[in-house]
Amino acid sequence: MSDVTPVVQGRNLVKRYGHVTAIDNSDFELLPGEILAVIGDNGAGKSSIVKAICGATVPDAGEILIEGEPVHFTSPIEARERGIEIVYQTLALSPALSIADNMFMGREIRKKGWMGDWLKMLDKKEMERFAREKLTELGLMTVQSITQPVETLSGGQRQGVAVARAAAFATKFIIMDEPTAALGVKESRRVLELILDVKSRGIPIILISHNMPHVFEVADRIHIHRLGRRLCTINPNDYSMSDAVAMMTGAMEPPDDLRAA
Amino acid sequence: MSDVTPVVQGRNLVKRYGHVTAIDNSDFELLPGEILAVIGDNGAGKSSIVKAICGATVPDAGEILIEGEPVHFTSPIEARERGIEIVYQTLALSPALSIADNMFMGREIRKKGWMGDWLKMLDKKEMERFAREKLTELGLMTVQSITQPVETLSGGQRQGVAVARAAAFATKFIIMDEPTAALGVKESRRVLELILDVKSRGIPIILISHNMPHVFEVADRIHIHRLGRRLCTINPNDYSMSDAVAMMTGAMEPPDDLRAA
Amino acid sequence: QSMGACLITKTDTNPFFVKMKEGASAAAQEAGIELSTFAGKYDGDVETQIAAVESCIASGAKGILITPTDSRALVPVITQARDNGVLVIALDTQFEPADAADATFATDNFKAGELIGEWAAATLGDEAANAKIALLDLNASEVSVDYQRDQGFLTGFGVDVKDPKDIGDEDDPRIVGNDVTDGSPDGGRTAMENLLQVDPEINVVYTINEPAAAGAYEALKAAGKAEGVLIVSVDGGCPGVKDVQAGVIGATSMQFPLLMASKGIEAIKSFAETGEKPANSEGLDFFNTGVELITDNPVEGIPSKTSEEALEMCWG
Amino acid sequence: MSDTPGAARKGQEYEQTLDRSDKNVAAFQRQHSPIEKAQHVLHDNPTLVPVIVLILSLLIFWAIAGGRFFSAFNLSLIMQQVSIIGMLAAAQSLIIITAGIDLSVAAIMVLMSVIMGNLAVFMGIPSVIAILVGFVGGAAAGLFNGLLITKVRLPPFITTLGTWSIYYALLLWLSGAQSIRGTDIDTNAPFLKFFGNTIKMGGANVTYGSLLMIVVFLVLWYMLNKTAWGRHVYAVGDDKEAADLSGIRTDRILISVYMVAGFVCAVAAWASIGRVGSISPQSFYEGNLQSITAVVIGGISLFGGRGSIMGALFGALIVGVFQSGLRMAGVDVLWQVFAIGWLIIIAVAIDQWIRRVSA
Amino acid sequence: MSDTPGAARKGQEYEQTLDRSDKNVAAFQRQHSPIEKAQHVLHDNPTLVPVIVLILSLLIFWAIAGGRFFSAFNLSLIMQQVSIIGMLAAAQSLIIITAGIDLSVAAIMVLMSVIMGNLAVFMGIPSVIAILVGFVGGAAAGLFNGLLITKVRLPPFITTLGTWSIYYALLLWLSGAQSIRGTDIDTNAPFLKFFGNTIKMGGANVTYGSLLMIVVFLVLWYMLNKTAWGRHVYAVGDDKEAADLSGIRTDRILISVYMVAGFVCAVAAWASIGRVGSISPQSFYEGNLQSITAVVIGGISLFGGRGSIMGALFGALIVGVFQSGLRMAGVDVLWQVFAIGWLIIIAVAIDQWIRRVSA
Ligand SMILES: Nc1ncnc2c1ncn2[C@@H]1O[C@H](COP(=O)(O)OP(=O)(O)OP(=O)(O)O)[C@@H](O)[C@H]1O
Ligand SMILES: Nc1ncnc2c1ncn2[C@@H]1O[C@H](COP(=O)(O)OP(=O)(O)OP(=O)(O)O)[C@@H](O)[C@H]1O
Ligand SMILES: OC[C@H]1O[C@](O)(CO)[C@@H](O)[C@@H]1O
Ligand SMILES: [Mg+2]
Ligand SMILES: [Mg+2]
Repeated sequence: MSDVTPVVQGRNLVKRYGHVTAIDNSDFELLPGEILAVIGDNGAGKSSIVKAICGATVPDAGEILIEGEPVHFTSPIEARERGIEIVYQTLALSPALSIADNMFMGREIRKKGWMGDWLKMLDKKEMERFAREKLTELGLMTVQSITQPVETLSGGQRQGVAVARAAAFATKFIIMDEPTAALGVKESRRVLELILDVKSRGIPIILISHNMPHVFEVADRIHIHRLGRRLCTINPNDYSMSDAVAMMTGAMEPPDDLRAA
Repeated sequence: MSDVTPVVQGRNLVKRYGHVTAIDNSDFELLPGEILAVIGDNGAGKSSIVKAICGATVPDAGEILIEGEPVHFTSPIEARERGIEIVYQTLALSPALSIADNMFMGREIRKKGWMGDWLKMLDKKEMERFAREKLTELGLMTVQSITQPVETLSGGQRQGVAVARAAAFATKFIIMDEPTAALGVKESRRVLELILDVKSRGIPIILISHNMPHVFEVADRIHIHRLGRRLCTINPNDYSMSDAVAMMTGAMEPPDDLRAA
Repeated sequence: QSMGACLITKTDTNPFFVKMKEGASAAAQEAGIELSTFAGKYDGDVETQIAAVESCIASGAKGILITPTDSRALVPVITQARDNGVLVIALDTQFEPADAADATFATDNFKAGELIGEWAAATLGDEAANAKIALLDLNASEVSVDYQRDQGFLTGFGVDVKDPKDIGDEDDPRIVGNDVTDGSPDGGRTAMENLLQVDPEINVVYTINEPAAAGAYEALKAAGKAEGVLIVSVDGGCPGVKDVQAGVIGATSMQFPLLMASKGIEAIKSFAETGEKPANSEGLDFFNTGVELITDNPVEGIPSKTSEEALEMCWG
Repeated sequence: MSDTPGAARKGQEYEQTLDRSDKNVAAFQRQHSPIEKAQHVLHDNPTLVPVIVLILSLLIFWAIAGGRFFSAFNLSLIMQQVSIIGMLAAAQSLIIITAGIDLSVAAIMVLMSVIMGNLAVFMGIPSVIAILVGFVGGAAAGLFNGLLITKVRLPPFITTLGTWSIYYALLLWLSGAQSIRGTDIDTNAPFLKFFGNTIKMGGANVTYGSLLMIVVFLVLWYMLNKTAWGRHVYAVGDDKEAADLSGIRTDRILISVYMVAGFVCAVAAWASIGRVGSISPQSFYEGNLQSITAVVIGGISLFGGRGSIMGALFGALIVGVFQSGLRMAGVDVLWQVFAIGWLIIIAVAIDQWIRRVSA
Repeated sequence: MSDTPGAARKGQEYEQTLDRSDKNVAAFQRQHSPIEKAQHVLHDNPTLVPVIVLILSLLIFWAIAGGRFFSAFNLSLIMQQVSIIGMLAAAQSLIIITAGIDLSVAAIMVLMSVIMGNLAVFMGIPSVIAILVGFVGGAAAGLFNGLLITKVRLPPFITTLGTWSIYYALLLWLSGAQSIRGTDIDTNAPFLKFFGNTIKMGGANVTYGSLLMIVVFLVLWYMLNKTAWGRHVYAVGDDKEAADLSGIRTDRILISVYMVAGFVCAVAAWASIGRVGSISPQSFYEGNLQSITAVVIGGISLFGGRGSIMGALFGALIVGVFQSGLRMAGVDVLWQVFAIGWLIIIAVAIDQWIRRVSA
């Protein structure tokens, strides 16, 4: 496809749920520094494929390579340890826990010295400071307190926390599954800015979205998913939204040279 | 405002949740035969106000008039009995029950004769026939069987079931709370067509949406909600999307003559 | 087909019944009887005992030995067994009415209580008039062993018991109170603590059985009253006899579960062979398997055995 | 499209191609192994699982304990033995289908049997009236549970943990902790023992109580599956909020479920007098957990909304078969307890394995 | 913007005004009634509720039963009496915080005390080793529960309903249904009774066992609130799927929770030998429900993720105070049962009322 090694590559991935084949021999690549949009009908398998990449589900067949090296994630933690972050459609926040607790979930900071080493005591101050800093950076500091439970936040604010968490810790790439679906115009805009901001820090992003204007605005490449597999990838500078929609809904055949293997 | 009696009218509605005032002395009207769009930031109180109208929450103060007559709904059933249907953001379907069961939830059809009168036996055949008919009418009959549990449907199909249910039974008006948020391009289109179809049957619709192109496409009037109250209502033929967004986000003052009381 | 018999005990968690089971099994083997054993899951488990009786009928047993967990509730099912030609013998606890069973082999529980009551009164001498008595009973359901021992003890001690089938209707000021123990050590301890709270001057403690007595002693010890309080009990298990020896229990009424069991097996055997049913003891509505007062501080006029002698006869 | 007033009337430009879009839905085919096929069959008919377990355990104990076990007499005896717990399990199923749990069923039942007995045996009130008072009492006890759950919004587990103590204390008080003798019932109120009557057929000894249990299950099955009320019960258990929003009076449904369950407990109370032959305040102390055991072995989900009430019948029978079989095989109570523990775990594990396939 | 390739690089036209949008968030102020204020204070400090209930019940029984009730001696006695159920409640809390429930805690405890006793008293193994074997056994029993729950995916209620039977059967078998006598323990393995020792302070009689209970609570409180493990435990109980996706090894956390709980049960087993003075298979038969009662009165949500473990300590103490107070007031056992039933309902109803306010 190109001579740069993809940051992540999936080959012939398959995932079945009982009678349903959610991923049907699909391929996938994310290139360094890019924003890759993934579009497709409801149920096409978009969420399934990114979950397979980040270890949230284990594919039934196929291989996944991170920077050319095969990996077999069995849990999102393993992906996370390699600097891969994902913002799920369902957000994956713990409602009763605080913003700070949620941001550091699974990578808490311990106190320095014996308190941390021996008593495993958390450094709450430091975590709160860091969380506040990150949220402020993202212009999301409209929340009253970093220690307030996530369940007291509005949908948009929650989305902000999830995105901030991913942006703060990703070193390899970030996956965002419909991050703006529930958001208002203003809030969506902020998330898009954030995506561009992350990209400018050199971290590539996979963005799943049904919002064509958003996709065409930020994506470097668009992966079109249909019936469980990659139909093709297109460059948004070469194709119009109409073309993309036509391909993704089966109204138009993809150009032969772009067709996926 | 106009001399026709609004189908539904809210006056000085107030609803508080603990510290939060979700509806802050807001007004509301829906006129006969129209599609009224409600737009506003996340957390502006859009869902809260429509819930108050359909009896899902009881407002702390203010009055609600249906066709000019004051009502005090204490549960969605009472609203439903008057022909008001709502498609919730969360859909409100029972995952383990069948499509037909869900469509008729709370208004099941009994067998004719003593079996129905005395033994209260349901007429499953008839309900399934009717459900199939409705889904087919809406072009949603891609489901395998009308008796399959809703949990086996895709998000788009579920949305279809919820919308079909509302459309089939509404006689007064229908409320739709972000019905396309999770839907793909194709599926969203179908829902918009459905909305226009319902309108053509003379049933007015309240549509909450963050999608400005959708709103401007179908709405006859746009209710702009901001900080818990109605800021103004505009006619989409007189204002641009930019104006609407500017007003709803506080970037622009609404024209004095449209300002809500 | 060999001759079958059943033993149904209250629980499997009380050494008394475990001993009874061992005794019955040994006797059955000797007599060439195939013995099936059953037990409730807890004291008061009526259904399990009913189901056990029914299974015995279904399996064609010749006789059933049972310690009824509720003396009234089990009457109908054993009547059914008898109607089916099965010999039913109550062990340890009488049915109400006692003749619901073909025979009963039991300790005279009222007597058992009376003996320790008399002993306690005699030991205190004149002080008995000012005694402060704690009564640690079985449980809220007041089965026959429970009230028989309790009321027997009070009678022996010289308290007016009013209704001899009702625990707690007495108004003698010497009684500090009643509490339940479930016949277990932890129950005994808590009950003792509770009654000590009501009156720390308690100096006589009646307990339903020896496990409860052991718990009561722990409570007294913790309250610094290990000395100077008389604990009396019923059972005569070897652990209990050793407690008598150690001065933990002042006196206990020994029962003979092995005898009950072997007598019961014998009766079934002779019933199966000759159709003869066992007879009751003279003047009683049950066959008395005997009771012995065990104490190392004998008193005038009440025959008793010392703990050393008792260790030869004890069970468990 | 440009952003000027009134210009947005035909949908986005990029959507114009949608008319030509593919109208088919994805359809995938693949081979299934025989095990997967079996899993699917069972998935589609989940009540088959307890039925199969029941048949297997009958066969196993037949092999172990022989013809005496498999006799008509013993099988009808098992039916008798499970009849009371079976009826409690029927009541429990109703509640578990609404995602609740009821720790008080057995206490309600015993309390009502004590009330029926006190009225009919000691106070000389006609049996029929005593029984009706018991029925009303059972429904009232259920109503009290239901009100606490819906109006005070206590979780069912906590509510019934509390009311269990309350009902238990009341029954001890009313009974004076004394059993009512069988002979007293026979003389003063024999009708209380009605369900103890038996029909002898061949070697079998079928009590009216066993038949009553089956009738109770059939009636509840009908109510759950053929009436609107039943659909609402399932909907409430499945997703209460969704049911609420889709116009079900969920509180009313819940209250009615607890009342029906309380009523069924009172019916079981009447039957229990026939079964036990006397009225004992200390009977069925473990009936709550036993009824739950039957329900879960019968494959009804503790999370609500799923499972057929008939499963509970089979669950109760499975436990009965195990206990009877082990007893006949001469196994000690303690190993019976042990076996029931494993039975619960294994039966539910099989059930989970089957549910793991999506339809 | 028109729909041509590469033309969509600056966002929608209608969004251009967003720069000027209002940056403030809505802020509403209003008056609160004193009751609402109290409700809010309690809402923010939910553990205050059981503390207040505890203080109130102390005062009430002081008034009813007088100075003897409120003496240092009696208060220290209540501590002693609740110490074992208190430790079981600590173990139970851990599990309930993960949205589970453990019906086997008491069986694990009694089983481990039997094992410790058999080893040290009858087999002559040094007490310390016997105790350690018990600790390992407790953790292993917890591990078994945890594996069934995570790997076989059985609901906790069902799992522990099953393992309760299994552990109970094992303890009957190992004990041969015999109690181990206090004097035998004194002679052969007095260290098993270590926690029965008392410190006398003023009139109070504080056993080491009471202190141990407090230490157990403090340690678990620290683990839950000050370590990453504790955050993960809450997260798992709050929303398991979210915790999974946000990178918590939820299965591992759950297994560790059940193991810690099993270990705490074994610690309680040791303490129970000191408390009871002997080892009896028939002790603590109702310990499971009693521990759950303490937890719910302590305001820990059965739905998981909410509540402080310290609540369970207060919950256990409240029950102890009630039992002691009612007894001193001369109330029959049966009315004690009745009162505990109401206590559960009222305590949790208050808790619900407070939770109904949003923060
Ligand atoms: N856990 C699961 N169990 C069963 N089926 C599943 C599961 N997850 C996904 N599926 C099925 O797999 C298919 C692909 O689902 P997926 O969520 O990947 O679609 P998607 O492209 O993300 O759709 P959407 O745009 O609606 O989010 C769907 O048919 C879905 O029903
Ligand atoms: N049940 C509730 N309890 C507490 N607060 C609530 C509840 N429902 C809504 N709120 C609060 O009321 C405010 C208005 O919420 P509402 O859901 O009406 O907003 P919305 O305009 O529909 O937002 P969105 O576009 O995100 O759906 C928010 O601050 C929200 O947090
Ligand atoms: O629990 C009461 C039972 O305990 C015993 O005293 C044995 O310890 C029995 O005689 C009695 O039936
Ligand atoms: Mg998706
Ligand atoms: Mg909303």
